[in-house]
Amino acid sequence: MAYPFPTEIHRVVDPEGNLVGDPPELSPEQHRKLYYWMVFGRMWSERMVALQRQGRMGTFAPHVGQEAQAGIASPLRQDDWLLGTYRECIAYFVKGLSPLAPMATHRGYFSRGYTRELGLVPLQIVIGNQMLHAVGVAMAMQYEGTDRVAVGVCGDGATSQGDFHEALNFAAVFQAPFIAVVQNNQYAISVPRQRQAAVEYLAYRGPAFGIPGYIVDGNDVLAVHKVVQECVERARAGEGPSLVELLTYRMGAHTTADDPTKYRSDEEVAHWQARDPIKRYRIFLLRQEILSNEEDEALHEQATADLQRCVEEFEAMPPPRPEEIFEHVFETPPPNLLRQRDEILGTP
Amino acid sequence: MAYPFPTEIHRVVDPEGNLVGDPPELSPEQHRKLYYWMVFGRMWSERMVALQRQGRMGTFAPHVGQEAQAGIASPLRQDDWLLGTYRECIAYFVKGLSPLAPMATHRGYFSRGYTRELGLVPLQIVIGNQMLHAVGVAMAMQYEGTDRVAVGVCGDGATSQGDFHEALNFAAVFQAPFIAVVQNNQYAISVPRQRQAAVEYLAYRGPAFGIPGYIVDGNDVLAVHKVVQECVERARAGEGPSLVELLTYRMGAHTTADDPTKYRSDEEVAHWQARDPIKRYRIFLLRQEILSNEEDEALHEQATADLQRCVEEFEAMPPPRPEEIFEHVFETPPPNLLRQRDEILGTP
Amino acid sequence: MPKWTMVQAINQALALELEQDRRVRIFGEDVGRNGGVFRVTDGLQERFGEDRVFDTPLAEAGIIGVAVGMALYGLRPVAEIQFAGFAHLAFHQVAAQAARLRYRSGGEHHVPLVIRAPFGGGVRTPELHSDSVEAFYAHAEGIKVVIPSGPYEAKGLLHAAIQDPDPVFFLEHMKLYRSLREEVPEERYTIPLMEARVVQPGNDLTAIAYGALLHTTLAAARQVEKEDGVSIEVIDLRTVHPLDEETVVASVNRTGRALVVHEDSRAASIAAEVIAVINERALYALLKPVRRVTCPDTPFPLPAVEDVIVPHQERIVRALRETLEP
Amino acid sequence: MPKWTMVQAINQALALELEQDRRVRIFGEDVGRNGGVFRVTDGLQERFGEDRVFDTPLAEAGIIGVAVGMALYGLRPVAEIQFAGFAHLAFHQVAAQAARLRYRSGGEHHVPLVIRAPFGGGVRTPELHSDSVEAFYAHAEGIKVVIPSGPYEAKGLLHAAIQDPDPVFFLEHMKLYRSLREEVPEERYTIPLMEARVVQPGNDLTAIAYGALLHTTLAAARQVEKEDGVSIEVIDLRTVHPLDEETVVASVNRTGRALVVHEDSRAASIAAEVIAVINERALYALLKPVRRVTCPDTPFPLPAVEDVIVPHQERIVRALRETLEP
Ligand SMILES: Cc1ncc(C[n+]2csc(CCOP(=O)(O)OP(=O)(O)O)c2C)c(N)n1
Ligand SMILES: Cc1ncc(C[n+]2csc(CCOP(=O)(O)OP(=O)(O)O)c2C)c(N)n1
Ligand SMILES: [Mg+2]
Ligand SMILES: [Mg+2]
Repeated sequence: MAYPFPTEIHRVVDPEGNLVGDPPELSPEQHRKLYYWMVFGRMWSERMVALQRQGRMGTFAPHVGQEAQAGIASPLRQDDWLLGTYRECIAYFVKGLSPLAPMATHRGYFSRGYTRELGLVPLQIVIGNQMLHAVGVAMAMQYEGTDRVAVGVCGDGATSQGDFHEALNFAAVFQAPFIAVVQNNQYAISVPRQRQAAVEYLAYRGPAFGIPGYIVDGNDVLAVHKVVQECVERARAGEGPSLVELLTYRMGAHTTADDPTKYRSDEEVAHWQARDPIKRYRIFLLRQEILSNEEDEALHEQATADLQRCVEEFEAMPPPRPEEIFEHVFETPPPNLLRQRDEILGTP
Repeated sequence: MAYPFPTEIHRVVDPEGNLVGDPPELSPEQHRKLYYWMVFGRMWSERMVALQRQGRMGTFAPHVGQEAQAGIASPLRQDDWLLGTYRECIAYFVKGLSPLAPMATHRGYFSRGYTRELGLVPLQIVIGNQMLHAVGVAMAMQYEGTDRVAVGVCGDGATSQGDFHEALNFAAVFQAPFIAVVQNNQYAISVPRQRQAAVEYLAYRGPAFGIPGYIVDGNDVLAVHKVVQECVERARAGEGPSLVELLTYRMGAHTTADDPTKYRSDEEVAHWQARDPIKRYRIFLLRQEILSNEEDEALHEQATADLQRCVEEFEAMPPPRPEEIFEHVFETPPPNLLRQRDEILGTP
Repeated sequence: MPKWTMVQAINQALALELEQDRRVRIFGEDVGRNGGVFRVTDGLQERFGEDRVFDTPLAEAGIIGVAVGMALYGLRPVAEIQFAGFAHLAFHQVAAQAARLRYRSGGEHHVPLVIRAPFGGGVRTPELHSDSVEAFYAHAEGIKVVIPSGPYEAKGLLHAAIQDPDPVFFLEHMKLYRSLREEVPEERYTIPLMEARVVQPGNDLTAIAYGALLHTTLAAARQVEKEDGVSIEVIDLRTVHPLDEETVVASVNRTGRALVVHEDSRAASIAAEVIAVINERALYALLKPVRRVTCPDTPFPLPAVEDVIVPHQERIVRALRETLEP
Repeated sequence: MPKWTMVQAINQALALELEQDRRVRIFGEDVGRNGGVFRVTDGLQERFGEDRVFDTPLAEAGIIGVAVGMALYGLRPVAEIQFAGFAHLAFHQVAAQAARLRYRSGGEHHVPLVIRAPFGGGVRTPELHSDSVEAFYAHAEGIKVVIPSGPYEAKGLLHAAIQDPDPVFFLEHMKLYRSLREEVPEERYTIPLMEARVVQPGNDLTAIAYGALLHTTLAAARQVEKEDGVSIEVIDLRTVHPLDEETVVASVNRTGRALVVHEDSRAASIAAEVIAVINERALYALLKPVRRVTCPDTPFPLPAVEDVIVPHQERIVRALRETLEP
């Protein structure tokens, strides 16, 4: 099958909150859930940065500005799988992950809570590798005759990796129920998108492998949901994989160890500030009377309270026991590993 | 720059030897040289197989049917570089390599004779890796301000490797004077092209990275020369990289260790038999009176004699000394390597 | 019992696994229609269908990467890498992914994946085809590395590997594929991973080897036993990581002399590790330095001279005699 | 002489190389505009231009692959891998290409390439960022692996590495980047590769280390010297492959006791290799088993517990005392 290069940028709500396309069919309930996770996600990210500054958290990659990623997970069922990176925490929350899990991860604890039941795997750190895993999951789903799908998410930088292309190719050759989502936030740390690729859209990679490519306003959560939903339906129906590029921007630093003023201009940041995904969605929800001002306030209070509880639970979380280091290498620790344990930790 | 997917299949001479496109500007001398290497190359390949059967040669990958590869190297100057695989011996000969060099390689001797002066690197065995080296060479040429170009050649199977795509991307981002040539001979050992990729043409990969793609009748040496020539000129002029797909077929086994009847039909082989690159070029040369029947015969005799001399020289070639194993790991062998040498070979 | 080559034994083990466990799928380059470049998977696609046994695009990282995904989801992938040296292209997917997903998830996920790959000298392959890779994966931590020494061993170990809940790199020495036949039960049996085997007991020296060189070591040991009237214990490591230290240490503590033989190069190798363990746990018993008979610290020797460089019987005999000197 | 951190010393060495040899080019992820995630290449692009110091797409195999091409052509590429563990993605380009092109071409080609990468624990990085990788590349054969232990060493070794006609993997321990300052000459000087350094002479035990743990080892040695009245020789390997066996063997033959310390896991590691060499060449001098104080055979420990697991002074002291027991 030959797909053309995509040209349209999918959008439902413009930066001012105006409806400029057909919205996806979502119940008020679903809308509020999406909105909640975006609001919560932003607060959570800001709190993570604060915790890091206080030395109570390891390196963290804020996702402020990229909250429309909620729409990557909202079209998924619990038995679908989602495999992303450190930048996809909100999508993971929507998929069912407890916010405590990535807090543990970033504190340097084991990454527990990303379970098979939730269709989740710990946040990927090695850029691009998870795209192949997602294809493998999709191939397994297809093999088992389910109508499940697997979504792999990565950044613009990841599209330069060999694994990204091998993933597209395997997915295309096996017509796996796989959706590749690229959160193109314009930078890979300091390296701008133009240095990653000589083409304007990363979505072009899809058709070169026989996969349809979509370009989406990645700050428009309804457009994200709608396009991913369409791809999910195609995949469930056995019509193969898709590639979705979300055009977005991280408003903050790459991680708590990064200084973005070294490589970005204030104007550029201001340009994107005006395209805030939460503000835009909020206007839409208010105008459509899906949400009232009072409900919005209540929702914010709820998120604040939820976050507070989260942080408290986090602070109470026991650190891993050093012994655990030796327990999870293999299902059964071999004798020489136990000997090393005793040598290092002192005979028990 | 956005390039569309290519649609045209470039062809100059059709399978019956009819001129169906503008031929490239080549002197009779150049034509005869091209033709000579195709004729010699086929004989050489057949002789290599015979030598292997006699136990005087290691595993060898015949290139019969793919002699139009001569046109990959004919547009190159000596100071351009060519980096290909075990399947590109004829292109290497045209570039200046002594046929003795790949005979040594395949006998398990050192790969000497692939020199910097000739712009050659030993035949690549690890599928796809050389494409990145070729881009690196091209980036070095560009850095030094020369108008040289680097050509990387690989098979259809290699286009599934991550390195292939990373090479296209680096070349595009840095606008390197690089030409990627894919000898699509329809199979990677037993795996047909349809299992490598879900698209009809591998040349589609180019535009996805911002590189123009060309589809060429890969059994038409003049079309190969013409398209590669055009790409070389663009690269010399600083207009960046290109991707050229040659549609061809290996008439024989993948290597002397392979049995192609396990995975190919007789009809398919017959179909391609009728598209023989040498026969076709010969008709063209005779019709255009670039070559007479007598000259053709003389050229065949010449090639036979040259090959005979080659085989004799090959048989006289001394095997590597075991000591050499230790001499070429580093420029200066470290003391412990010399101690290992003495231990294994006996103190000198 | 039938007398089988190692190719047949592995083929049979794979067939049994496909038969009894629908989660098992076999894939890689040329494993389907072609039955593998060494015919190890011959007939399996025909018999079990394309769903169970299939060819992939030519991409090692792709093969291992999707295998990791399948294993995470709950299948039991058996991925073939056509020659072990080409697994280098998937090194990140093995070392940073397959080998550590159990660990990073604190035991919540696991990767029951078997990677099979041929390797080994003596077959005059083009470069990188013969390379030994076991030390790379031994050091990767989180993956077991298994190298059978013959048909019977191969079948039992492969069943155990496929049944193992964690990733296993299963390395098959090409020279063993058809060079010896052994009686192999037709039914399924397992040989436990991480247990070395005392191939022959002895009192004066412990010779430690694995894979094809086990046989050369055995031949050398028997020659020296016969000619010099000594008795040599020969151990087949079978799983080269994690090591069965107990078997090695117990033997050396008894014999007081040891020799380690492998085809891999020597720096930071399995032989180095075995010697380190002997040093740590049997030093006081040692009467002589433990010799390593291995390939040197060079890339795998050129085919034209590999017979001189790859450990051969004469060199092992020499090393045995030196180590047996009073 | 100025007092510099290791970051400054390396930055200065790179600047000098860029200045004096137009063939030198520096590239990798974020090394240009951003000056590197650790600021090691800070200011170099500004000073030498985008032609000399530049950012690449995010692709490790790509970075090393094009660097190999540049080196073959005649340049002197200095490629940065942002964290050593990510070189796994380029393992094939290092082990099968950079490390063997001289060999396969019988000396006709060579690859004067330096790969620089930070690694090391104690900085609480996310996973794979801290991993030690030296044993993988030591075993790859054909590439030298250099690990400086501080600013002065780093500068001299880096100059030697860039000038070397063969590939060098230059590993920089993150904990050393800013934790100590040393007097470093502003001009170019080289410290020869493949030569270990006796950091302090001693008679009763030889402690062998490199990188950041050299300092922990030194501190432990001094504590034991002071408290127990012994004298300990401390050796900084500097080049961990190929090993300077002479320095190690001469020392152990004199002291009769040895200890090897590194952060890397232990199976088939540099410590295993050092012990194998001591066994081969100094066994008769050995009074006690050589201890390895290393990380265990697990993936690099979780940041939350790395202080317990990564060798620390107390553990080294304990091992020193055990080895010093009569
Ligand atoms: C294989 C690999 N190389 C390098 C890094 C270091 N690194 C972490 S994030 C990052 C940039 C990623 O950019 P992108 O894919 O665009 O994702 P973003 O962080 O912008 O969401 C880099 C280079 C890594 N984690 N993995
Ligand atoms: C990385 C790697 N994987 C596998 C192989 C084994 N192998 C050798 S040739 C080949 C097929 C190559 O197919 P293609 O790229 O189409 O080239 P062709 O042989 O058809 O010219 C394979 C799988 C290899 N040499 N390198
Ligand atoms: Mg990004
Ligand atoms: Mg092919």
